[in-house]
Amino acid sequence: MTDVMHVKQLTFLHNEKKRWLKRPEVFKLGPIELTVKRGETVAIIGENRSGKSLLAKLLVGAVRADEGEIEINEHKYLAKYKSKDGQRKRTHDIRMILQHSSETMNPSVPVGRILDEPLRLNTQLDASERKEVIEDTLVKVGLLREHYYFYRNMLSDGQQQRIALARAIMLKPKVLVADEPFAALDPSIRSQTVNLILALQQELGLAFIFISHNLGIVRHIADKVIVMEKGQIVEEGKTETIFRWPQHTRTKKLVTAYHSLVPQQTIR
Amino acid sequence: MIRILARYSILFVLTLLVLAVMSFSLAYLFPGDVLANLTGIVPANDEQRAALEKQFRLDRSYLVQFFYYMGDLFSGEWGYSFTSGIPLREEIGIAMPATIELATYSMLMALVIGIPLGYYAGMRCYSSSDYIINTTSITTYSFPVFWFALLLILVFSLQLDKAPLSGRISLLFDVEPVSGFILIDILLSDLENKRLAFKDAMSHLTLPTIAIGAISTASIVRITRRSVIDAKNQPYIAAAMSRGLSGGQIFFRHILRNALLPILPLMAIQITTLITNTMIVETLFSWPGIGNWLIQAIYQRDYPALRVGMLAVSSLVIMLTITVDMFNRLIDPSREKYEHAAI
Amino acid sequence: AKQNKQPFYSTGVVYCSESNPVTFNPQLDTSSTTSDATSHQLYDRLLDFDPDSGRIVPSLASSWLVSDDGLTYAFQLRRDVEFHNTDYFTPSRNFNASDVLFSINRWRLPTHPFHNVSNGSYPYFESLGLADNIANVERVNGYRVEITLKRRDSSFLANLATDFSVILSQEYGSQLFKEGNPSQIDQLPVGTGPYKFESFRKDSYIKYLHHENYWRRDINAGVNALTENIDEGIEGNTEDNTKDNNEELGVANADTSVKQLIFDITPRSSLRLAKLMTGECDATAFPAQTELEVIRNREDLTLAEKPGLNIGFWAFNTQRAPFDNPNVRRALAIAIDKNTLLEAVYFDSASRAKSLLPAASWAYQNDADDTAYNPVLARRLLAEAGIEPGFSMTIWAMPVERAYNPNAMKMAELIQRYLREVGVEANIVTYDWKTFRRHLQEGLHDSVLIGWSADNGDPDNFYRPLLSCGAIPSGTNRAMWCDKDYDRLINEALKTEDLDKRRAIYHQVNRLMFERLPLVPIAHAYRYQAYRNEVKGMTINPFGGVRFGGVEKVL
Amino acid sequence: MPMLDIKNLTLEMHSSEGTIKALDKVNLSVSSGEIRALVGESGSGKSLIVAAICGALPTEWTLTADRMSWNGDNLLGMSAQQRREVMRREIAVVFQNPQASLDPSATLGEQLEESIPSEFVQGNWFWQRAQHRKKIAISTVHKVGIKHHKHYLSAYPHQIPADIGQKFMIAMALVSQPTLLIADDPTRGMEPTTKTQILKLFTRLNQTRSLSILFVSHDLLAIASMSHTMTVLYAGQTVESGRMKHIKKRPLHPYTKALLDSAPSFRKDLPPKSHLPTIAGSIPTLQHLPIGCRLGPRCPRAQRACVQTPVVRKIHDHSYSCHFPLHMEKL
Amino acid sequence: MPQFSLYEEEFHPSPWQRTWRAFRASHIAMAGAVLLAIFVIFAIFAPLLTPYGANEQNIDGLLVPPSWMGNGSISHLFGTDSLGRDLFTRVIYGCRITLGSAFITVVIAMLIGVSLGAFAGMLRGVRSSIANHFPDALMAIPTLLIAIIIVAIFGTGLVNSMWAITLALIPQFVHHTRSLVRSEMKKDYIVASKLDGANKWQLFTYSILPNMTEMLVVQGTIALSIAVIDIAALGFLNLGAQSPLPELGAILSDGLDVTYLAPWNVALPGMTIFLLVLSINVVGDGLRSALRKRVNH
Ligand SMILES: Nc1ncnc2c1ncn2[C@@H]1O[C@H](COP(=O)(O)OP(=O)(O)OP(=O)(O)O)[C@@H](O)[C@H]1O
Ligand SMILES: Nc1ncnc2c1ncn2[C@@H]1O[C@H](COP(=O)(O)OP(=O)(O)OP(=O)(O)O)[C@@H](O)[C@H]1O
Ligand SMILES: [Mg+2]
Ligand SMILES: [Mg+2]
Repeated sequence: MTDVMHVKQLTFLHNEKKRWLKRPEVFKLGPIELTVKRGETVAIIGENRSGKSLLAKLLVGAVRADEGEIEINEHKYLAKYKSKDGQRKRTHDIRMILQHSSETMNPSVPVGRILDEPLRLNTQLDASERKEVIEDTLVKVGLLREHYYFYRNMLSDGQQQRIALARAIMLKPKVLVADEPFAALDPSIRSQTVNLILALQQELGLAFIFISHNLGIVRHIADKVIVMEKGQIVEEGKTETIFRWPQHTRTKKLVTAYHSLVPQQTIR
Repeated sequence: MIRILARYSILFVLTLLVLAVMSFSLAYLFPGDVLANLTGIVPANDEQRAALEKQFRLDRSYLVQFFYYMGDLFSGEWGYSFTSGIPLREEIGIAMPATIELATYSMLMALVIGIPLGYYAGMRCYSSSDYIINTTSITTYSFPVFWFALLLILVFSLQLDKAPLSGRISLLFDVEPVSGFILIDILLSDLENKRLAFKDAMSHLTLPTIAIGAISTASIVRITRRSVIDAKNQPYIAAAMSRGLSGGQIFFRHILRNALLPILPLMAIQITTLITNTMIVETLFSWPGIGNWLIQAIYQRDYPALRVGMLAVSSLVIMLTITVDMFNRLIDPSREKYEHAAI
Repeated sequence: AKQNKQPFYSTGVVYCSESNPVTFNPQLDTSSTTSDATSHQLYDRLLDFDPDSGRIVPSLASSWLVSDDGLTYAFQLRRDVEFHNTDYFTPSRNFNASDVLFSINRWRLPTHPFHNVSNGSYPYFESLGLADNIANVERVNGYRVEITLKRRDSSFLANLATDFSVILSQEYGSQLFKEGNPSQIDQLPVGTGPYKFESFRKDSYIKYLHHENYWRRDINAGVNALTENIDEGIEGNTEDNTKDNNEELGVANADTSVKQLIFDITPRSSLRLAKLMTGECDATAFPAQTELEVIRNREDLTLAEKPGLNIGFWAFNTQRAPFDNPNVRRALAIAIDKNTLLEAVYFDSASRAKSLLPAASWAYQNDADDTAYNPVLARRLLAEAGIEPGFSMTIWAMPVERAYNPNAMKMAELIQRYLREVGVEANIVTYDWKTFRRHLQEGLHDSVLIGWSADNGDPDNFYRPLLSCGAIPSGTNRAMWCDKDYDRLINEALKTEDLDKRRAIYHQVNRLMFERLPLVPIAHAYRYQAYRNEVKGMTINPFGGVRFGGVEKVL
Repeated sequence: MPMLDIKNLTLEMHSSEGTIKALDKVNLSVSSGEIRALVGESGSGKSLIVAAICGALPTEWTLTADRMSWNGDNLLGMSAQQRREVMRREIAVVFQNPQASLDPSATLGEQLEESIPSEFVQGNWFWQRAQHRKKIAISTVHKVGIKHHKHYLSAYPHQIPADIGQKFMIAMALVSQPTLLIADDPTRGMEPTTKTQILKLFTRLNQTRSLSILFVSHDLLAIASMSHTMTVLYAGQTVESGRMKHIKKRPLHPYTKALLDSAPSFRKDLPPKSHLPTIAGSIPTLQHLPIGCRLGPRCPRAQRACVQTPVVRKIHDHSYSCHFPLHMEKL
Repeated sequence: MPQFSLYEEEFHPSPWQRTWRAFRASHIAMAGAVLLAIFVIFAIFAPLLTPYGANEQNIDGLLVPPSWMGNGSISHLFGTDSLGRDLFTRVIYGCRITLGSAFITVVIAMLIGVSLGAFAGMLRGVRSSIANHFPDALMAIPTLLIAIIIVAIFGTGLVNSMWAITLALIPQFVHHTRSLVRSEMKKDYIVASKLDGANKWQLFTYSILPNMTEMLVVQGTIALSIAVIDIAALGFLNLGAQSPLPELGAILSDGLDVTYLAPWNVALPGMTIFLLVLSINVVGDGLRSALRKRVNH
């Protein structure tokens, strides 16, 4: 497997500009070093407010970093800046599913127009071609072509999650970052989504980075686990290694907590 | 806290500065000769013109002129009215308190009646009493103020002969202006028939106050009602109820405050409407206030009066608005969350 | 309102006047607003008109003598007449001949120290050319004054009785002169009249206080008693008579007389009526014609009515082309239907005007020529004069209400419509009253809707100020018309003592006017005054002017 | 006898588009000292049941039930005063969205102190009482695992992070020492460590003070680790209810089974990255509920009979409503 | 993955359809809408609906009372004014002028205000502070004052009063647009669009503008009622439309001179303004609560 993504010295201090008579909020993240291989699934776990979401946003460029470099597919991005064409290229390479998928859908715009946006902005396709791509993608994520005309309020949570997924994979990225993609979903829909992502990953060769508190799912689908605490990566390793031989206290705590919930019994 | 105060005072000063610039530039914007607009003197010949221009520093750069204009404003040299020849500061000094007095009573009426009524309607929303209050308020709210005032005059002054229709007090009384507020002045004065004068002034106040106040009341009722209903339907009210708090606790601790908070900024906007309405109603009731004065000034194209009058009224209104806004900012804990930017 | 029944409210009379006085010296201004607010409240004149008969009666001059050649007038002045004692002036002496000299010379002599104070224009006297005709004003002794004329002037006494010939205080004048503030004399007035000035706030009120030592303690009684002596018009000495009367009636007057007089300045006539109804005003100026019916129908109001000595007209600026062409003027004149104007604007409370003079005047010509509505002819005349259809002109409509034209704006709109029918586009122009008059005087108008209220019953008071050459600079000749023949005729009339001959000359003038048509006479309005029943002693004065001396208020 | 006993609870919502049965004949009971889990997909009506119990539903909606009693007293028939009394002393609720359930204009401390029933407060003078209130508040806050009480008690709701808000809601519920705690998704989005802390707290309270808990959640792991009984809800209908052990071992309803299968942690045999067994489709919206068994269109075992609403059947204390239940062969 | 499409053909109303349904459900709002529609029809088809010309004087019929009064004439439904002009005609033309100019005013103010507001909302830092607070301060200046100043500079006239009111309305739109844009900008879907590579202009047109329509409709009705009242008020005060122009406020002010003789000259134009404003307010209220219901749903 080849590396698709290299993260070097990614640092974030605080984004709040210093203002007159106002104490800036201080949160330091990083420096982060990270390597992701093609088709690999990486899980980020950690306590609340340890900077997981922030890291995800930094990776895709939703938040500007203070220092560092990200290399995706041999293309280097300075995380500090956001150049126009770099951003466009990055959009092709790395995509994100934000934490609350329902809020990432514009309530006044039908699904078709939402999904149209990445294509319109990043490809040269004309309107009918775009529609075709969108409909194909809708089918791919398990929806119907008719959903093209639906509004947010007509869709269930699971369907909304699928739309978000469709939006993310539309441009055939190399890396997909998802912030707690399963948290808001109920068990049966969650399984569907997990299955869907697994299938897509196989099909497209996606590298998948996701954040989750659900260690069961992490254990099930992740190849690699990253543990974060207070803006730092405190442990990193293969899933089984982390779950069986946790080193750092934070990891130990998390794994113990998980094990204490999972009864050492099996059904049947 | 201090930060907010500082921020608002800067905002206030800057706004005033902008207003002053606007008012300064008005002299050049008014049609006709700048010199004549400023002084009311039409120079007979070029020499006289040159002399006058020198006297009024019209030959200097705009910046210098503005500087002197500001100086004049601060030292109270506001110029003279074309038509009456009286210093403008004196005229505004009489007219402004009259307007403020009327506006204050109307606002008080609106607050005293509007807020409780709005709360009542909001708490009993979708009941028949709420329905009545709501219908009445939207109807009242839709009245053009000048027509409403005319109707009041027709009914209460002319048909029923219940209240006089012009001025602040019968002209027979000679009340010395001290505070500029007629009721206070009467109490301070040494008139022989104070009681009669007070009654007279009250009866003069009634109709204009109602005319302005009714419309403000209606909008306050609407605002309050909406706000109360919104507050009432918030999940935290349901949560508080399920904690078993009593109705009183819920109303006073949770609904009252949360419903009041969004009302305040809207009240700042109400001030503007209130002043506009006051100015219109003044002309109908011949109330010797700033609105009446300004409208007379515009009829007579009294440019110096317009210039300073505009500055005075807008400063007053902006001061009030900013104060209300600041007050709101100070008492509302969650404002900070939504509004970061400020000067 | 009910509380107006409190006794306090009877101590003052509130009069709803229609506008601000321009000055407090009626010598300086011809507008009726100014003279209403000043002439009969603050001042007295040497002579007065009797409100009922219109005859000349003594006032500050208790008697007078006219020489046989009609050139010398000797006036015997009244003693014990006190000037107002106010915050700004305390008189040290009573009225005497110096005050008469001061007052007359102020407008008569350009060299007089006060002549140029307050712009130094005396439109009434200038329009009559009175100053030129006076050869000399001489003080014979402290209480006797002699005036010598250059030419005979049959209207001289009448002119001295008009609102404008008021007597100012010489002592006050010299005091102000010393202080270097002479123009105060016209802003803070001092006179001998029944009320003294207290304060004035523009656009809201004028306050007057009762003059405690007013010489004529009972006006009505005095005036009535005086009338019979005037018949000869030559001599009258009524001092004893007056005194008797005062003694008889004086006692009752002491308390009921009002302590305050207030002019409540209310430009809108509907509002004036409203205030009259609510009792905020006790009397109002110029009730609108539309409101007369309402006033008549109300039991608590009185409507006094008299044919007025006035004329409303439509004057063309004869110094501007094409209005310098009489045919154009004629065309425009016959393009409008005067009867409609009377109906729509005056609500038929006016009579149709044929010439300048109203029917109340002795020189009235019943069979004077009148323009008749004829749009067809009008169109032809216009075509002949080379005026293309679509020609546009301005009609200036005065912004204030006057008895002679209660709604110039509306009249302008009506005329606009008529003119459109003959292919003339009229634009209506209006400004505030002051600017309006200034621009008029500058001759910026094409035509104007305005009018004239006479100050005395003499026909000359119509003909001279309105159309003579001399009246152009003084700003009463709105037609800017200067016609030699016209001036010659009216001058001739003035020299003629014989009324019939004079009448004949005026008829000739009417003929001339009809031919040349500098203005279109429209209406002579009736004069109305509305007041509450509580007010006693109000009289209506055909020469304009309200007077509150002797008015009482009984609740 | 169960403390809280609800039988055939039906909730009808009226809107411009017609009447919707959001809850259809729901049965639920909580006995003394029991932890009952209420599970179901999002939108299945769990929060509505919670709101119905504490009377926080909008009055426009029609709520009917054959029985809805608290310790034998009919909750629906109670006066507002009585109901408030019950809510204050005996039932405590943790609502789903902590941020929205806190008054934004009052500090957390104020809100917590106001929830302390006055009987718990000692002292004769108001300052003593205020002090004692404060003490109670601080100790409760500590109990739920908030350390910086000084900072958080004087903070406004918008100033605190979500997880603190959740803990705070729990503290507010526990401060009145209720006999029944209704917790609506109290651990959503919590990291595993904190979650276990809270769950342990619940379990401890259940054991030491015999606090009954109605635990509403999606989190099957959490439920399985602590609850005694479980009720499964689907689209406003109770599909299965019974002892945790039984259900886990032998779910009778296809939906319950799908639900259990979806949690990978329950199955050691599942190879990593393998497909998880699921039930196809998604929960229907309230506006478009299928007739009969609401799972019908999605159910792998559905047959024609499913257009009829299945009746509740009972095997011991295990009740289910399905025409074609699983595992019946073995019984 | 097989799809069961048992309920696919069901009808899902779009956001606007839902608003309309909720709106329709309220009888009062519908009544207001019908009334407003009548006014709009009056305004649009005034020349077809009126029996006379707006300034057509009928010298023979001065101050004819309305037809329902004893001596009224059926040929003049609302009677005539003091120049014999048919009041019904004038009132209908008045609706046209008052409502029409108010509408134009609001549209212009909206265009300017929304652009400025969007601009201010997307800006950051000091520039944004200035762009934020300046309109707020301007909002405090009473309309009448602005109108007076405009009249002083440019003279009276309907168009000038429209400018004045436009100026007075702009800050409201700026304020609301700005706060809406700011709050929308914080939402996740904007982040998502940004990640799609949208620039600010694209963000605004594709993502924020569709969400703004509701606010614009609601603010538009509020502004419309304010504009109608203000235009009439300025006409009434002789600072706006001038006399022969049949603007409702000016008609009312004309009628004031004959109040006692012909009270209908005051009552009917006043009533018309009132009903016009009332209908706009009722519709606005209805829309607002419909939108609210939709949001709560
Ligand atoms: N753009 C930003 N600028 C400054 N600080 C930020 C920014 N975004 C997040 N933070 C801060 O970073 C910290 C970490 O937040 P983050 O949302 O990454 O936590 P998390 O690990 O995702 O927590 P959770 O598990 O609750 O989602 C928080 O304290 C937050 O205040
Ligand atoms: N105020 C309301 N108006 C209309 N429908 C509502 C309202 N509240 C809830 N609903 C509907 O009732 C159904 C049940 O909602 P509820 O909140 O009980 O679900 P839940 O089971 O608690 O879901 P979750 O696990 O996501 O909390 C949902 O379909 C929801 O759309
Ligand atoms: Mg996060
Ligand atoms: Mg819920």
